[in-house]
Amino acid sequence: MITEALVLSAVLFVVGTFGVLVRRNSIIMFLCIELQLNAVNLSLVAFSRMWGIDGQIFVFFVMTVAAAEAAVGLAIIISIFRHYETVNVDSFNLLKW
Amino acid sequence: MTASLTALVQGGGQAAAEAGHFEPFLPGLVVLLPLLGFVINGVLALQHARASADAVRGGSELALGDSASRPATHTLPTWVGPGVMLAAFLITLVNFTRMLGAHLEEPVVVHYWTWIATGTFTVDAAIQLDQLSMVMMMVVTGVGFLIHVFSVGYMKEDPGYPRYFAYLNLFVFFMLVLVMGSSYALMFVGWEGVGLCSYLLIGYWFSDREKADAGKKAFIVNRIGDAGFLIAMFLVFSNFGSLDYVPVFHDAEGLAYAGGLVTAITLFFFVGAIGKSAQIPLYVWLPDAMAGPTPVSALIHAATMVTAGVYLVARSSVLFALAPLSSAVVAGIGVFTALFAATIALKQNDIKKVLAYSTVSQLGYMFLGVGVGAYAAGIFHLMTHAFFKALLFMGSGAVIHSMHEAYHATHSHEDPQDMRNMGGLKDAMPITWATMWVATLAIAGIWPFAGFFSKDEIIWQTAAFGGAEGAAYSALYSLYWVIALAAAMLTAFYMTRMMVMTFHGTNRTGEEEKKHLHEAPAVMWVPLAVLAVLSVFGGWVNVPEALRSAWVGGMGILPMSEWLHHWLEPVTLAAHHVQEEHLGELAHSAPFGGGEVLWATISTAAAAVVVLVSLRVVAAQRVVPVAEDETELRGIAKVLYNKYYVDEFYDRVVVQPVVRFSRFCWKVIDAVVIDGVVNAVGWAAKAFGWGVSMFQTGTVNTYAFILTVGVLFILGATLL
Amino acid sequence: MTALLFYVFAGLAIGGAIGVVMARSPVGSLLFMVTTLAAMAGTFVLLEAHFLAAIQIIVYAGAIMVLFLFVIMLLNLGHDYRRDLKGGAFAILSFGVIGLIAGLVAQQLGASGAVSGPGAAAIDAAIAERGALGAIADPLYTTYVVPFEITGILLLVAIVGALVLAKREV
Amino acid sequence: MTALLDSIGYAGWALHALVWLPVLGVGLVLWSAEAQAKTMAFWWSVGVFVLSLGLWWAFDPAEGGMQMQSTAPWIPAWGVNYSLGVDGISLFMVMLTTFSTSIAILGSFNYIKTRERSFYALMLLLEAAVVGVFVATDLFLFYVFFELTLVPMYFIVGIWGGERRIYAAIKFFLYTAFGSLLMLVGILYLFWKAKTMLGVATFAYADLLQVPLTGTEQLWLFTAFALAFSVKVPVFPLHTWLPDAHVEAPTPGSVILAAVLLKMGTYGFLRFLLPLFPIAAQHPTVVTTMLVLGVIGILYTAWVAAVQPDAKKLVAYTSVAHMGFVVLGVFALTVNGIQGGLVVMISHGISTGALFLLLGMLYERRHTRTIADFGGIARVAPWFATAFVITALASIGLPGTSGFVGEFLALMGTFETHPTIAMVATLGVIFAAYYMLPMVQTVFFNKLDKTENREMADLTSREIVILAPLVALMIVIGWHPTPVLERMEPSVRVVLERVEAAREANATTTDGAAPALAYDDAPEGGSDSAPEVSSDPPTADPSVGSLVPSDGQ
Repeated sequence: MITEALVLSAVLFVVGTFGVLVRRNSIIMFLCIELQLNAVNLSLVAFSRMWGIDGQIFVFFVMTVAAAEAAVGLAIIISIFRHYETVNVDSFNLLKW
Repeated sequence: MTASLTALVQGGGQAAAEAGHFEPFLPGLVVLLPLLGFVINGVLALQHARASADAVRGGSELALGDSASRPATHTLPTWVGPGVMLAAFLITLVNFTRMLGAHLEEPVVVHYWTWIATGTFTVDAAIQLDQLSMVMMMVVTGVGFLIHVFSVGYMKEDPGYPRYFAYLNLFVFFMLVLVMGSSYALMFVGWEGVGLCSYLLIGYWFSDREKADAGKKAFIVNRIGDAGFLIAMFLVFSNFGSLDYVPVFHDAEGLAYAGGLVTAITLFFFVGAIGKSAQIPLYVWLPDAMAGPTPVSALIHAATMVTAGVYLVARSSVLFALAPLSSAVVAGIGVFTALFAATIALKQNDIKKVLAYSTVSQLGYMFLGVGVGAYAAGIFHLMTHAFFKALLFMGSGAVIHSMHEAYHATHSHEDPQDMRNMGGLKDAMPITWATMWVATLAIAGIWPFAGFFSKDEIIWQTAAFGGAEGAAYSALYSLYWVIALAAAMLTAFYMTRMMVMTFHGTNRTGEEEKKHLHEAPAVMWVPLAVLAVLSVFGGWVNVPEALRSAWVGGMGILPMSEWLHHWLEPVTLAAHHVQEEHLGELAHSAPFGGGEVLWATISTAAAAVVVLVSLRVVAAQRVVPVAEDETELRGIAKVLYNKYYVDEFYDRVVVQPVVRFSRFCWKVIDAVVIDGVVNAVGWAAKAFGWGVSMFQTGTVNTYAFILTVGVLFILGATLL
Repeated sequence: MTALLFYVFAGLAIGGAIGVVMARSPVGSLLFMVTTLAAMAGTFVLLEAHFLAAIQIIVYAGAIMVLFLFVIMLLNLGHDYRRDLKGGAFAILSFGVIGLIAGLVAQQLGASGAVSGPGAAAIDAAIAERGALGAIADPLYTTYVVPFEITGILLLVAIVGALVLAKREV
Repeated sequence: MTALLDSIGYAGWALHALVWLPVLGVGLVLWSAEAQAKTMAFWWSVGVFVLSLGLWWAFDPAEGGMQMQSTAPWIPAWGVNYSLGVDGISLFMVMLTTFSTSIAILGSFNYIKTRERSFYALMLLLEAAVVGVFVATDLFLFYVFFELTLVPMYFIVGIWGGERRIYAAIKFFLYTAFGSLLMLVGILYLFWKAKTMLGVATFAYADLLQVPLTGTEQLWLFTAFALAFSVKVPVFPLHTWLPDAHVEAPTPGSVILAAVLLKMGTYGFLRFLLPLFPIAAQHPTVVTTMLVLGVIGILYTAWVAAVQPDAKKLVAYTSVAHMGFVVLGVFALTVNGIQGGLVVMISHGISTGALFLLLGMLYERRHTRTIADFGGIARVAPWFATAFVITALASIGLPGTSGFVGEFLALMGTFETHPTIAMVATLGVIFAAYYMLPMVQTVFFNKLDKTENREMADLTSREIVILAPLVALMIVIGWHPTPVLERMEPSVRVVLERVEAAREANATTTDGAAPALAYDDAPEGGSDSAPEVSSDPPTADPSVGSLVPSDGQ
């Protein structure tokens, strides 16, 4: 049971990562990051079946952080959108050489 | 140091035990007095220079005013400069008389302080008193004193008066260090020191570019010789473990005759001598050195400094006697220089240039003398030459002085040194004329003037040496002998030519100027007179034994047969031993037969004939002042007039290439090659950075991707 | 029975995840996301993490996703699908890299085989003793109280920050 | 004098004071008012100099090893100690440093117009660092000081320099840093080697001397160290940073650079290269290479100098030529050579320093350094001309000046072992005249034909105060160098005996480790026998012990 859960979380994480890499829409990239977080949550829960309740507590924290991050992140996206009229990350390349 | 200085003043120090009953009298003071004079005059000079500098800054020149109201900076040197020289000369005289009394076999070495002492090398600041250094001291201080006196008159009007005497005293100091030092190292100190003073005095009127250039040329050419001297010293040290004369010459007797080592040492020393004594190929600086004030030419470039090379060879007589090859080279270069310079002198119109080349030629004779093992004869000629050449230069100085004032009075810009502007000066300046004739006859080798005995002995010794049984290259020496005779005849000619063009015939100075021509003041002609006396009788101190009883020896009236020869015996003894051992008996007849007396007669007679003939010939020539002189020289005359184009040759072959190569080193090797590499490294770093910066796409995905790759690597590293 | 349920949920989750990545419009992928979250909540239940499952639905699927939805609506996105999905070498490259990572992980898990530990028993005991909520609340307010408070502060800061960022300059 | 010094326990604290007083001075200068900064810095540095004078009497001339040693643990974990000591080689370098620092500070009164406080602070910091380099007897400490010298110099050139100062500063920094990093590697290797071989973690010079190294190791380490020092010296192909640095640096910067910074390189040769890696140091190939590079340095830079239009650049190149004589003397591996090299270091410090000061004064007056812009200066500034000519003559090694003694001994020492090379090097004497005299002539002689030169002022009293001691030193050392030489000799012998021992051991066994054994059985406290041992034939019982701090007191 635990192993399967871990495998599932691994798959979800991988998919999420792929999403972060290939999508240009910042919001969707954001979603993919959430996906990764959840994958981690899942593995934490799975491990809590082995080592005890602490894993779940950490999941709790992760969710809190995810919430905060979502709030700030989305706020950033909004303010960026105000400047560029788009959320396409390719158009935010001020850091280019 | 201070203790040793006081010792220096008290002439203290500890004289070596084997001093015989010769007690040196304040020898240190002889050296110290000129130095003192230098310090005093130097301070005065600096003071005066400040004043004149302010004047220049004000846009004017500092007026000296008439001789009555001169500032102390111009009155003091008059007494200090010659004064210290007189004192030094008197002290030398005392020592000389004392040494006459004592039969000194070994040199007396007076130590003052340890100059340089490393673990393996020690050289003291010490004075070596022996017959040779004594003769040199006499010449330097004696003639030096006369020239100082002469300078008082000659330089009176010069704004740099104190500076001039400061330099002159400094020169005498270094010259005395050169001749009195007890080791090659100290000799080198004097050697370069006199070079420095000659540099400063040639460029004394430094505002004139040519004069400054001449000084620079003299210094650099001398340095070429000095390099040879240094190498010779290194050789000596690395083989004898010391540079002091006494031990070196003592061990030298153990060296192999004609060995490679001794030959190398002597040849390198001779390189130094060539530079300092203006022999082929390094003579070129001496004629230019005439840019200096004329008394300087008399003191430095005739009487003392340029003879240092001869002194060096005579001092190292043992080494040279052991190296027949080197001796042959010395004699050869000497005699060829004698001829070469004499030919150039034939066509010069500048009176000082004539004398300069004649000096070079006479120095050649001296080297011929020391080259054929007649060290006493070499020194003998050095001495007599000091007398009559100093006289000639100072006489020419008197002439130039008078000419200069004449032209100055009429604001003419003619050249006061060109003999074509002179002529008929004997009416205006009889004393100068008379004394200079004495010197001319002396240098021409007319009996019984000083030059006759010294030069004749050298020529004869050449023949005798070449004819010796064990002599190597004897054919060569016969050639030398012939050349020497020929050069003697040339000497007689060009000197007479000079005298005639200067003093005889009609005056070409110009109507106005003629009135202002005048005899030199007493302060200038008295030294001339003294030297004239010396030029007459100076030669009698060393009448060769063979000539003594003959008429040339004045039927034995002439005293002091071979006195100088015997006097120098202790110094040259070792060398003579070597000669007797390896050469055996010297020849008693010249290559074409005939004994010493015969050839002496022939040479003096021939010289006399040449003088008389050239009196007529030159007088017959029509000479015109420089202004209207447009005679186009042709052929050999042109070549001689242009001194065989040696300077041009050197400029093309040596100077220009060196300069060009220097530029190459700077512009190409340094700036392009080395710095190129350095900067290339810098550029490489930059380029790399630029290339890597390409990863900075600015798009989040790329960064994320790189991050992922990093994760992959870390995972791989940890898991696998 | 549980195993079957788990596979169902897992299938839903993975499907949803792929949907999130592939969906045409932001709204679409958002909805797929919700599906995934719900499916994961299911797996949480199966893993005896009832409380987490609950807040997973309430906080995540409920609050956060709605926030996303609001933003998407606000910005009126979702008309540039073509330009959105990166393709070509980059996509393949990333796929390869990620595939490798996945492979590594999988190989690890395969190597470790079926794992188990004391945790399950402990949790069941705790739940039996204090109920699902108490089991997690107890350590949360004792052992982890400081981090808990800190997360509180974090949330506060996040709210303020979000306000400052999102607010139009006045 | 000695009694007085003993009564105040001078030997105990002198070296520490010499290192740390300047640092304290930095603080004071920064704290003082901008207007007072210069006087404060000057008097402070004079105080340090006066203090350093005591070394002359406190130093025992008969002793070849380190003297006045004191050690305090710094980073015990790595065996790093803060340990100072002075011997015949470093003694004069220390005094030269303190002397030329005060001279340079006095010389910069008119030259430095901006940010005076920071400038003088940096000068004092530089002094502290350089003194530290010369007295450090712990390689770690030495390296720290060695690198520390770069920092103030970098800013002095970079802030108060000429137009291309940034390029020059960076070039200077990178060149030297590159070299010293290699040395760091070498030091660490030695450290590791000592740890494994001797079983002690130590950077102490004396301990590292005991480390047995095979010939190959020595060659590698030698190369690393030699590169670091050769850049500093600078040896021929690595010299191009020097002219740029000198030309751009402000006068005091050039003075310090020429007077002491270059000496750190040759000092390193003597202090580290020869004693630490004797096998490599006496390896024929190595010796020949270094000698040839030295000769090239002498001749090549003389030629380059001769055609420089910029007087300061000319003098900068002559520095390289002079240091060539030092390299020659050091790698002649003879007592005369090394002592000559040391004297050249001193006299070059004095004469070239003076030359840079004079050129600085010239620049302050005319704001140009192009030789062609001058001419006939001697007429308006006779004292200036006199001082310059004397200095120039000392710099080209005229007998009776310090320059001659050094070059003469260096060349003679070289001749003993490598006649041909020495002969070629002797030609440098000619080219010295070839580069110096034309410059002197064009600047001071010839016609005074440029109006702006007519206004040139002569030496002010301050400038006379600066130059007088320098000129006096040139002449005094020229006529009476013995007191200097006799203090160097024992230490020089100590160095040479190590090399000779290595040579002999090498001769007996081809295995490079053999000489290391020879070091091991060297008596720990054998210092007393050090000076007496004659160098020819060199005895195989080297007085390595005398370099061990533990025996000093």
